[in-house]
Amino acid sequence: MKRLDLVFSERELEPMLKSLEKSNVPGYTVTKHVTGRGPERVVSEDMEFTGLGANAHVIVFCEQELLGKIKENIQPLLNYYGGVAYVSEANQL
Amino acid sequence: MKRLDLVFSERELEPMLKSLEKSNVPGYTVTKHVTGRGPERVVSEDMEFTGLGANAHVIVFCEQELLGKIKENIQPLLNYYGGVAYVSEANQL
Amino acid sequence: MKRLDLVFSERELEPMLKSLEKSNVPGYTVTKHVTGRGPERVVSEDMEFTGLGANAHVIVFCEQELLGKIKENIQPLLNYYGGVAYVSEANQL
Amino acid sequence: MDTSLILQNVLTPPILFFFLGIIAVALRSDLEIPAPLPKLFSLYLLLAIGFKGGLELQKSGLGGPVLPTVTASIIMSLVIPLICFFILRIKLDVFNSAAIAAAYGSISAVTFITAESFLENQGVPFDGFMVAALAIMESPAIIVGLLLVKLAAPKERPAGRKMRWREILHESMLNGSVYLLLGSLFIGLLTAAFNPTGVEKMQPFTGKLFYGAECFFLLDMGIVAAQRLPSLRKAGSFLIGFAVFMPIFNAFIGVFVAKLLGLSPGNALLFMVLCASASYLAVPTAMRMTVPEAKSSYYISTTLGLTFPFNIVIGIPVYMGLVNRLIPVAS
Amino acid sequence: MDTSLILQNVLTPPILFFFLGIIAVALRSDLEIPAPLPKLFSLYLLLAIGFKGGLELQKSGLGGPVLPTVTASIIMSLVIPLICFFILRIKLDVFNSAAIAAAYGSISAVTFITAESFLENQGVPFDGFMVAALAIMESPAIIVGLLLVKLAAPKERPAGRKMRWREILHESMLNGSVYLLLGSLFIGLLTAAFNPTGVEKMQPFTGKLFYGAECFFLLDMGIVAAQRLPSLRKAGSFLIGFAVFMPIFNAFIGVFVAKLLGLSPGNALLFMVLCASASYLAVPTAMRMTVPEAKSSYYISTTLGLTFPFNIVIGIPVYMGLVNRLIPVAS
Amino acid sequence: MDTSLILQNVLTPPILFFFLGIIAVALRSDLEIPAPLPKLFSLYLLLAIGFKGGLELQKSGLGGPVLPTVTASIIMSLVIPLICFFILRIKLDVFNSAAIAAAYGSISAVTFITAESFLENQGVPFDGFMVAALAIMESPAIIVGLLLVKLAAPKERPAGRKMRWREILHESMLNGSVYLLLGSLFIGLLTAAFNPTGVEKMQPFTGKLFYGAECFFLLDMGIVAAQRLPSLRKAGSFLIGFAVFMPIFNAFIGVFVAKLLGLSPGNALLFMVLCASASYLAVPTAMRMTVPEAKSSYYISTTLGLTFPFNIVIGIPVYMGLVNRLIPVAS
Ligand SMILES: Nc1ncnc2c1ncn2[C@@H]1O[C@H](COP(=O)(O)O)[C@@H](O)[C@H]1O
Ligand SMILES: Nc1ncnc2c1ncn2[C@@H]1O[C@H](COP(=O)(O)O)[C@@H](O)[C@H]1O
Ligand SMILES: Nc1ncnc2c1ncn2[C@@H]1O[C@H](COP(=O)(O)O)[C@@H](O)[C@H]1O
Ligand code: NA
Ligand code: NA
Ligand code: NA
Repeated sequence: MKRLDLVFSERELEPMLKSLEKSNVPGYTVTKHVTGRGPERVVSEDMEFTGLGANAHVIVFCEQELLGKIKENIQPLLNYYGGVAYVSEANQL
Repeated sequence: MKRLDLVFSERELEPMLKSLEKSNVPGYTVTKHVTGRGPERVVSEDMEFTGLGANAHVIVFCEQELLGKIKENIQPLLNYYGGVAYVSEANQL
Repeated sequence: MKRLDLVFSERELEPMLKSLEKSNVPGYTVTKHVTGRGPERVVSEDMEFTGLGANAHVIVFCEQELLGKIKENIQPLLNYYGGVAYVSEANQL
Repeated sequence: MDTSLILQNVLTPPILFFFLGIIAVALRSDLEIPAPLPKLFSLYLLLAIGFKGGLELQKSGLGGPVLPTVTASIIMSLVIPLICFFILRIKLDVFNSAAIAAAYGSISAVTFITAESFLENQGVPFDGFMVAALAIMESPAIIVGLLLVKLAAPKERPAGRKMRWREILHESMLNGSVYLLLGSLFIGLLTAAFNPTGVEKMQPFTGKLFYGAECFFLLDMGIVAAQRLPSLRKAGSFLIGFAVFMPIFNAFIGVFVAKLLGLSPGNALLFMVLCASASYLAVPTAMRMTVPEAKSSYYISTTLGLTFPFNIVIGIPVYMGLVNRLIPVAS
Repeated sequence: MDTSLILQNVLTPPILFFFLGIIAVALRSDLEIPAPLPKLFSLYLLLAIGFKGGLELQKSGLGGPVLPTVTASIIMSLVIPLICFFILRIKLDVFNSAAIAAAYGSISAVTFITAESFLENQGVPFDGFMVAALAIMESPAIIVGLLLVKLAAPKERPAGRKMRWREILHESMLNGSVYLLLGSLFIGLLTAAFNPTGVEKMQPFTGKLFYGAECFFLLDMGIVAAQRLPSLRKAGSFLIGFAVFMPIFNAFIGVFVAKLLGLSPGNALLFMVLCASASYLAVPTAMRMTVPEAKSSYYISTTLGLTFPFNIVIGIPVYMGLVNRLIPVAS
Repeated sequence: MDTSLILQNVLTPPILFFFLGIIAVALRSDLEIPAPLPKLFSLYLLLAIGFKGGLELQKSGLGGPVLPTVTASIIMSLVIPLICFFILRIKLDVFNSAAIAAAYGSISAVTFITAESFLENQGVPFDGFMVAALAIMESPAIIVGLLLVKLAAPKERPAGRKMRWREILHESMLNGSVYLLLGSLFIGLLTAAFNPTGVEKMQPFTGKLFYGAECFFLLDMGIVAAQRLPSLRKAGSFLIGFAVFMPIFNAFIGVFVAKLLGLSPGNALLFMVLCASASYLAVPTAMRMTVPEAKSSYYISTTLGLTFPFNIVIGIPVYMGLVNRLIPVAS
């Protein structure tokens, strides 16, 4: 199986989760209030207060086959608003 | 070495950590207030307020040998209350 | 590519991130208010209130080549204040 | 009908802020009250309700209508879940029926304080000792619910899911919100008895601030209740009907018991509200722990998504109409 | 110059706590007000401002200076972004210019309440209906900003970034802070009209507590503003100049419009402050959603890091000096 | 013995809520006050204590007993850690001894305000300037603690762990809670001097609300203190004895110094409480940063798990008994 890690702005959380559900993922886990920095932007905690929102970190454990469909569905969002997506190996305990 | 990722309801956090300690894990890291969805249930943020609790995400870095014992100790809890457990490869930096 | 997971006390977050930036990492993601236990110490939630601070969990996705430099820069901090660092495989989606 | 009472109820700040929360969700505004701020207000309200109830209980003592009312409340919280259970079993399995039944046997503190605000607004007097009834009704309903599972659940329940009595009692008596309410009641009682200046110094916090904090909290409750509605639709028309019919039915039983007890109109309304309201705090937590087979979306969305809004917006004034017809004003 | 007014302003608790926050960052103290506590205070302030504004609006009705003032406010929030846009285009691209322009056309509620505290301190009367102007100025500025992008942006904008009108209107009208302010205003209005006891019971929460909560919030604002300063330096001297010059310029337009409208000195100051202040809540959120090309560090650090401190510390007393010179006191 | 004073102290809301928290943990109730709510109350209390202290300091000036008392406080916060250090060295290494010694040389603001509430309850007058002593005693103790490490630590301490003087001073003076307390004191002073209406407008927030917020915070302190108890047991009987004996010993020194200074009974009690109480906010943070060799569980569980409860429940009334015997009432 695969583990997918997504990090992107909290404000895009709802459409992103809808995309994942459309891709029929078996489940996901969301951590909000995450901060960070990418090549261009810094996301700091005080942005929560202005309503800009910090980042969300989404983890999906799923079969390899789903990855193509997921990528197709979420790539436009990542391109438009920024964010990263990484895949690694994982197996059920 | 191995990395173990557990996600389950916050209300089971205490017994789960006790189980891990009984399995002699060298340590663990806990993120609370995590939300998500599994095949059947949705865990949303507003459940924290009713006291149902959101999810907890527990990470354990440990030797391969420990996994069997850990599984034995936590599987009953995961079966009873729900939750997921995934293993991947990891090495000390 | 590689995925680096760091867990250490929140109070060292600022110098740690500076170290990572000095190592030219392409980005990082930070989750604060994380708790846990290591071989000796327990970090519990009520420590936030005394100002001791809970832990921070930092994730870095980067090329293998950077790891040496990162290690060099952060090892002194981890030795002085405690904390763990693990590496695993990851690929861009 | 009591449209004028309904209108008077709707045009008060707590109910208006509740609507503001509902409309925010309906219009997809991004207004949110992030965790753990709702918890702050819910802890504050329980502490203040309990403390004020304790002060009043110390004044009134256990004489007069106090003991009979509290006893009747306990009986109601034992009987109502049984009635609910048999109705729910028409469509649902034992686990879900028992969990929902326990919720409706228990109470909602925010519904109760909304009723108190309503009475103050109407100039109808009521007694502080009713808070004791509120505090005492949570635990018995939970115990009945768990007992029903123990007795009626299929024998093939796996070993891991055997009821552990210690846990049951623990969950029903030491649940955070039950404990805080009872504890604050007790502290109020002691303070009133031994430290009158302490009572005065608490007044700005537990007294003056209360109404505004209630409004803020109801704003959040509006948001949460509205977010529950979609999963209510999934639960089906049987549960939707139950969530509106049951409070009315329980209020009816309540008003007759109140008449029997000879309660004043204000106290009678509060007693009805205790019967009619359903728990979305203590009971769900206990059920989640001990009956994982029950779907939490069922008991949360009925109590929080429908019964709660129904009671505070329409129920309270309608029940008041009943009181006005059936309960004579003491003279 | 108005150094005495500036000093009187600086020596009030809200401004002193603001400085305490700034100095904490400057000295690298680890004082922090962790999320979501600032949100609690910001929600509370919006709710209380709106509610109190609604009460006043109900008293004053829409007669007299009310409608003309509100109309003028809307016009200002349409005109100011246009002026800003053309100034900003000297150095910045369309996206950043439009986003910053929208922020300066909109308002800052905390600057407004600091001005109210200043007036109370000076014993200068003002009218509660000015809050209506405050509430109404957020949305038009956002719409102008997005319209500017739609019209002036390069044609080669990728398809995914096409403006969707529904989203634009949604972001401008149903943004959490706009919605809470308008909703509370409406609730205040209804409560004042139909439920006078409700008004009284809200008073300890929305009235008495306000000043202290404002101080606590300004302590946090001081920390946040000071943390923004480094990224302001990166933004360059053009934007630094803009962030100080523009509020003064807008205040000047404001004082003449106020004169035309025949506003009282207190109302004139508040009107100027609405023109001079820039939004760091509703507008950035809307821009982040709809114009991802604009750098959020630009519009946040100008408005929050410089314009906000400038206005509350120096701007308000300076504008008051202007009012004293240009606006006759009604007799 | 002073059982009647102890009982009078125990039967006040703050202490009762503290017990409610302790009992919640003992009975394994799931009552919790989630982060960062305790931080909200701790920030609020520091701000309010400081502000009120500043007002009083402005009234009293630096004449009379003020300067001598503050000077004596500084001396106590230098001497007490030295005494503690030599006692602790009997069983502990240099690092742990120095860290714990620093904590006991410093103060606990919540113990102080509990003592103030106690005095108010007893009708014993005291002076607001004692807050200045409170504010000034945190830093010197930290510096002594770090100096002890610098001088007494084994030479083979690795290079990375060399004391950096700049960090030491920074941690001792600019620690968030020290800074907020001192800053609010200064703001209170300025406000009282230049803006009397500001003082009045702060009163509902910093004054009226205080007692209730103190109760809420003590509920949480009860939970936290009780959670610390198990790790105290691990720390061993030497430290348990130290955590009870040391405050009594320090209170004794305190009462004689107070007599020498000619303090009034109320002020004498507060002075004793400053000597007897131990820091669980500023000092642990500083030690964690600069002496990572010391076990934080040692200095947290002694100060928070034992000395704090001992002082607020038993210590304060016992110290009052001493004051009643040794300090003459001014006439
Ligand atoms: N190399 C990286 N490793 C870990 N997290 C990253 C990395 N790059 C970006 N992120 C996270 O993804 C968020 C959005 O990235 P970006 O769109 O590049 O600004 C950042 O704020 C970080 O939290
Ligand atoms: N495939 C998955 N990937 C990531 N997280 C999951 C997955 N399935 C379940 N989870 C998480 O585990 C929690 C409990 O799962 P469940 O017991 O299946 O409801 C969910 O609320 C999710 O947070
Ligand atoms: N084996 C482990 N697995 C996961 N997290 C760990 C492990 N060991 C330590 N940690 C985390 O790292 C933090 C610091 O570790 P230490 O410095 O060993 O006390 C702990 O509080 C845990 O959150
Ligand atoms: Na009920
Ligand atoms: Na403006
Ligand atoms: Na001390």
